[in-house]
Amino acid sequence: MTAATVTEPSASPRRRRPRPGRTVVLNVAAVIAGLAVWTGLSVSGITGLTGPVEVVRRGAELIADGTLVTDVLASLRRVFTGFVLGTVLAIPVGFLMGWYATARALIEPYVQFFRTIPPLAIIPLAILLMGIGETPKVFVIFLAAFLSSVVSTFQGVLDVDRTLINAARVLGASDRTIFMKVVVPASTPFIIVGMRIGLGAAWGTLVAAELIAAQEGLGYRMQQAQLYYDLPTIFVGLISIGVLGLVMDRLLLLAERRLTGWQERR
Amino acid sequence: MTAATVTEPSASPRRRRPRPGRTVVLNVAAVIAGLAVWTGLSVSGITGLTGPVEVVRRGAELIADGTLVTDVLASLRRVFTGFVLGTVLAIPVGFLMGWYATARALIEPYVQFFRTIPPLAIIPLAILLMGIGETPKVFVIFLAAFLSSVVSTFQGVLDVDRTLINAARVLGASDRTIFMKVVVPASTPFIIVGMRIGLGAAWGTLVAAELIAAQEGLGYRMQQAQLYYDLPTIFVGLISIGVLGLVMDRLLLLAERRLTGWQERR
Amino acid sequence: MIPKISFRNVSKSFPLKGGDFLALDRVDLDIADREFVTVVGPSGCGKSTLMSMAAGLTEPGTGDILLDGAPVAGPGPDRGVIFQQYALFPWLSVRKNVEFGLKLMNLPPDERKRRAEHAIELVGLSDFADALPKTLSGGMKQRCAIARAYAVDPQVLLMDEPFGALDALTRVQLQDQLLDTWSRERRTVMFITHDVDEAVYLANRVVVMAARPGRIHRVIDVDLPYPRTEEVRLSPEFSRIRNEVWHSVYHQAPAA
Amino acid sequence: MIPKISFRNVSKSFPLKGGDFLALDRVDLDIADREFVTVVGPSGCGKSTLMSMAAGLTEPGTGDILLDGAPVAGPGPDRGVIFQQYALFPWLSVRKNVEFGLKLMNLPPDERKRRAEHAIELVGLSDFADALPKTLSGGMKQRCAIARAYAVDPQVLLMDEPFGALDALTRVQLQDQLLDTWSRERRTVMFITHDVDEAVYLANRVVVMAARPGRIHRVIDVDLPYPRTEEVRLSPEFSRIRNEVWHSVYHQAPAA
Amino acid sequence: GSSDSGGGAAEPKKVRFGYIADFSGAAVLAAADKQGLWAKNGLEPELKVFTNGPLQIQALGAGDLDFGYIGSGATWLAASGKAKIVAPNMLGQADRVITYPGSGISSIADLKGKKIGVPEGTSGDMILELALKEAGLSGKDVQKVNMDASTVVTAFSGKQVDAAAIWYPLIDTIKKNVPDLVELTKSEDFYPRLSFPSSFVARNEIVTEDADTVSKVLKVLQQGNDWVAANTTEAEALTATFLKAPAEQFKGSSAVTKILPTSELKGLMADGSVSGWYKGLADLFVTMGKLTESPDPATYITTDLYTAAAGG
Ligand SMILES: Nc1ncnc2c1ncn2[C@@H]1O[C@H](COP(=O)(O)OP(=O)(O)OP(=O)(O)O)[C@@H](O)[C@H]1O
Ligand SMILES: Nc1ncnc2c1ncn2[C@@H]1O[C@H](COP(=O)(O)OP(=O)(O)OP(=O)(O)O)[C@@H](O)[C@H]1O
Ligand SMILES: [Mg+2]
Ligand SMILES: [Mg+2]
Repeated sequence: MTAATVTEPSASPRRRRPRPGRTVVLNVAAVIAGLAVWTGLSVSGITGLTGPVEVVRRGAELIADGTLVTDVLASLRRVFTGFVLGTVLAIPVGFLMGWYATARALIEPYVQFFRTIPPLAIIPLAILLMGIGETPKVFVIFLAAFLSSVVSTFQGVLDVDRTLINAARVLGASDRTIFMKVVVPASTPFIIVGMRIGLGAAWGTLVAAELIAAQEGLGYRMQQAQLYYDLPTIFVGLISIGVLGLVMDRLLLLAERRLTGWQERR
Repeated sequence: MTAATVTEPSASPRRRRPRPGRTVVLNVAAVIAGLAVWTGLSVSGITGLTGPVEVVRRGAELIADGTLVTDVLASLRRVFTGFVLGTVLAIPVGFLMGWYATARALIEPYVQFFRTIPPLAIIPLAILLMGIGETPKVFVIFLAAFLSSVVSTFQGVLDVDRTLINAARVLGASDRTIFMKVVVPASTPFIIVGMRIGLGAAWGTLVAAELIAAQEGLGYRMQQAQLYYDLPTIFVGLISIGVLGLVMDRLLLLAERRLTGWQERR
Repeated sequence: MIPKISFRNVSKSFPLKGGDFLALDRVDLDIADREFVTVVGPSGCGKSTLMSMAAGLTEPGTGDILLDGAPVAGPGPDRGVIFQQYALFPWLSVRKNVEFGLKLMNLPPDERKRRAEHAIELVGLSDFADALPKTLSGGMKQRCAIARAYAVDPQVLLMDEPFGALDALTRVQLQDQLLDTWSRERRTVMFITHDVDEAVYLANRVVVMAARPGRIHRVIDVDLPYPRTEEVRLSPEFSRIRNEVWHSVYHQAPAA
Repeated sequence: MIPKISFRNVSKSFPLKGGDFLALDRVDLDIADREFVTVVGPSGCGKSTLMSMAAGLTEPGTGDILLDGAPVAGPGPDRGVIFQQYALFPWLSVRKNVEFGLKLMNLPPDERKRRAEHAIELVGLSDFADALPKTLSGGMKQRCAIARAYAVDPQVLLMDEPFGALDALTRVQLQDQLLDTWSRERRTVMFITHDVDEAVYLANRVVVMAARPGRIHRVIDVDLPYPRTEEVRLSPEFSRIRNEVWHSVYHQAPAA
Repeated sequence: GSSDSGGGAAEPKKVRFGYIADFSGAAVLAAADKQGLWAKNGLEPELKVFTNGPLQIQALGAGDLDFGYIGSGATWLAASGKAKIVAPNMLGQADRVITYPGSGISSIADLKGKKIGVPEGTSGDMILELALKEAGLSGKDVQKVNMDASTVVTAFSGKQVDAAAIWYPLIDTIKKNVPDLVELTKSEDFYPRLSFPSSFVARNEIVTEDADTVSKVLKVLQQGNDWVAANTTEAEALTATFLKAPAEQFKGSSAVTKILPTSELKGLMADGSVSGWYKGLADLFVTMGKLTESPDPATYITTDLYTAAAGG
């Protein structure tokens, strides 16, 4: 059978399903190309741009003295908590907004309004109401994740095929059941998009959140480094954030693939 | 006919299609409730929170001396340019990523990586490469809008019903045609979500962008005000950003409704 | 006796560019309890719309729709619906689709499992019980939708061209099963089809609809004995009624 | 002569939990140029899968599919396809759906418009030319899909139960139109149906498929003269072939 | 007015000048603007407002700016060679360590073990460090909670810290909520041992390649500075107008800055006091870890140019 497959005429000229091995190779190639461009830029005499070597050296130092691990753990805890709370809340709120015109009319102005407000601006209020402990930091991250993903979840609810909802209703499903058993699975692609964007927003807000009297964390470390104009440390922070974000995003995608296997996909 | 409608039994207990008048009333009610809470908080002696009255007074001043108009125009120009560039670019890039495994493998690591990096951290690099003119400001906003909306567009492309693509292919459509004539319309809901989130990201990045030697703009004004802890001005800025964001979002939604009238919707 | 389902002077129009489109014009129809009514008519004459109103999914424009004498207030599990477009939950396997309604009835898991198995077997999908809808052929999807409606065993069955995608043999089997269940347990059935033979074979009464505007053209009684068998199908009386239905569908005078 | 479409020892299996499912098993079939072949068989026997491979949308597992003697390399406008699930573009009106393929042919706008109008009229949707698919009834959607395929006027027509959702009269009209076009312009047609009468009425040859695994059971020549008329339909020869097809579909020996 | 421009060329020289929109950052520029000092010296300024010093240093490095203004907190950037200090500006005396009335803290020594909000790396931080040192404590004996300046305002107003190291005019804001706050120590207590000069800086290249322009700019700055020093109250109002800010914004600003006339500055330069300030600052930066060593101020302050411009 396998042998025959080799000789089969290529009925479809493009194969869009990536072969996993090839994907990894291309991923790596892309990263190497990126590193090359970076090295090129930093060598070409653009002042103030640190090269990869220096960054690696600094990274090694920060790992060696334990700072990086502490920072990563602190930031990860904040981002993870805020992200999970934000996206989990976004699902029912998105549902309420998509389902009940009243809820939508009441909630939407606020969602839209706060979505455009920079997280930095929320900080004073968060401090006033929540002090300077972990709560306001997590809250700022939570808010960013929530506000990004609620838009997507809401659209997903609006977008659910009406015939499926009807099918559930004639089987006697209550609104709650329809939400849990029809709307959530049917809008999974939107929810995942929301979560992925929410994840980006959560990490992107980390620096702002750690302005609030953080004593450790990647964002805090980067601010400190900025005061000292310590570019290598800033880059170590950026790369750590990027890599952690990437890993969490991959995990989300894995989850998605398990959840949306039912879809017809290219 | 109308009279008959009045006496008709309510066959469906919930009417989810909002009556436009009612929506507006509820919107206004929500805003008034929000203002009440705000006033309550500011009166109840929470330190450092400015009340609405003070903010309105300051707003009037800023309008009177022309500052607000100048700032709004400057910020609007930046946000609009960055947003349009970002979301327009996100559509073909999302398509490439969704359609060609190779493009996806090459681009995705970067999209994911940069998505999690706070815009504040991009600024030094933007200055190095683009100076301190309008370019780096627009670039930072562009990047935020692009990175948010590309995720959604990409998912939209993945999500397009395969049978529609097949229908187009058997009619002789090239990849380009399929993209323009099938993928784009079929993934409009995702593209709109992407644009809405991109819009939020663009406004949310404004303050960061206007750190780059801006001479006017809402973000700049808010930073200045922060130097003096001039809360009323900060609030005027926040509200202006929120309202402008809201208005642009509404316009997007209007556009969406015209574009996705073909969908079966609740 | 109060009719099970009753359409009273029901009209429905849809907004269309350039004025409303009158899809149903003053429909009056009573379906008695335990009656088997089939609905035939040209494509687009409003059959699905009529059924959707009985299901409580579409509101009538004017007029009333009564269920056991009371106005229909939304859909409910008392009326099982088989949609023309199947409407399977794509993320659930055949078995889970069929169990969907059963779960809402709070049956004990054993009973639920038994009833689902039974319905799946009835439509011949046992080998595909764990398959997802996307891996089913057109006819298999349709059979899954049938099993889902059968499983909850509703008092009223509203079926919109339920056997349209099936090959002739499967179709005959399912027709006979349906008649069998109906006569044993005496459900009320409203059954849309475009197959005149099928309409006559199954029904107590055939409702013939006309298009432009959609309305009831004639109602033809089918005075054939149950159980209906191959013999009945070949009887001259069957042919006569069949021809009468055919004639009234396809040689309608234009609308008044 | 080189056959227009040629399946050579084609098998296809789909991955399933617990091993592969063999949907098509060593299918060999040649369809001559200008031939009208109908395919019948029980639900799930692989009819749609076979057609999808001829369309270039599904790759065969093993074996070759040749078009004019050359391996099929993807879909193309030379083969018009009518899908079992219609696959209309929901954001385009009926007219725009029909014009979709015509636009890709770079016809002058006049010609495009003319051909679209013609196809829409042929299926009786002129009054709904500007309606969106969501506002169409099931049968109307199917007719729109037919018009879309007819409009581009392809050499080969691959039709998957194209008249399944139509009422009997519309169906007969469309059957006769199809035969008329085919005999005048001599297209090659592969036509899937579950209606044995239809299969015999239309075809040069009826391909009878069997299930588990999907395979070709028999190929039955239909030696009836064209044009086929009501008279042909009532002829004893028609009945004979019809019964032969029916018999070979429904009284198949189990798979070897 | 081409009377002062050396070459007599009618074409004024363009300079790109960055500043921060607060009193000490803008007062001199406001005066120069008002009195037409730029044109008088044959210059045409392109003023660009920034929100902080480091960004300007970066812009200088990228060649987008010729001159800039930095607060004392960013001085170490110049010390590490990123730019040259061409002129000291006013001395900041706005920093305070504050606490609540009746908190039981009445001296720096009482801060032991307390939670102190402070924006790390700022002049406020330096004052705190110095004060602690003098009280025989170190940073480790107290709970230093790093937060940015506006957070300090909110946190202190909301009584979420025991004390704070922060500066005017932010303290004015805090006073709205905590009117009778207690100042434990202030910048002046350390004068002249330690001073917090803000500075005008120039791109390294312009100093080496175009000393002429630098001198002209210095003249503008010196003349402007002298006017401000002589007319402080007027300068406050003028700055507000210049920055299009409410007049009350800068009222009293001059009270927390020490404005030295050019002649006096020249003298302090000659006797090494100025170098002393910067050296002291740099030493602090070293203890804070921003700098690895404290370089000789002569390497980054162009005393000679300043003196020449002042003398001419
Ligand atoms: N949502 C809608 N908006 C506008 N018109 C509609 C809508 N739904 C149905 N119609 C119109 O109402 C008419 C009746 O539709 P319906 O689906 O009831 O027909 P049908 O009798 O079931 O036809 P078929 O046998 O083809 O399924 C059609 O002309 C259709 O275009
Ligand atoms: N993507 C798929 N994955 C797994 N199994 C599939 C897939 N597509 C088709 N099959 C299986 O292949 C078999 C043949 O399917 P096909 O759609 O060709 O049947 P068919 O003859 O067209 O039936 P019908 O008359 O009901 O439309 C079915 O058993 C179906 O479950
Ligand atoms: Mg219908
Ligand atoms: Mg099929």
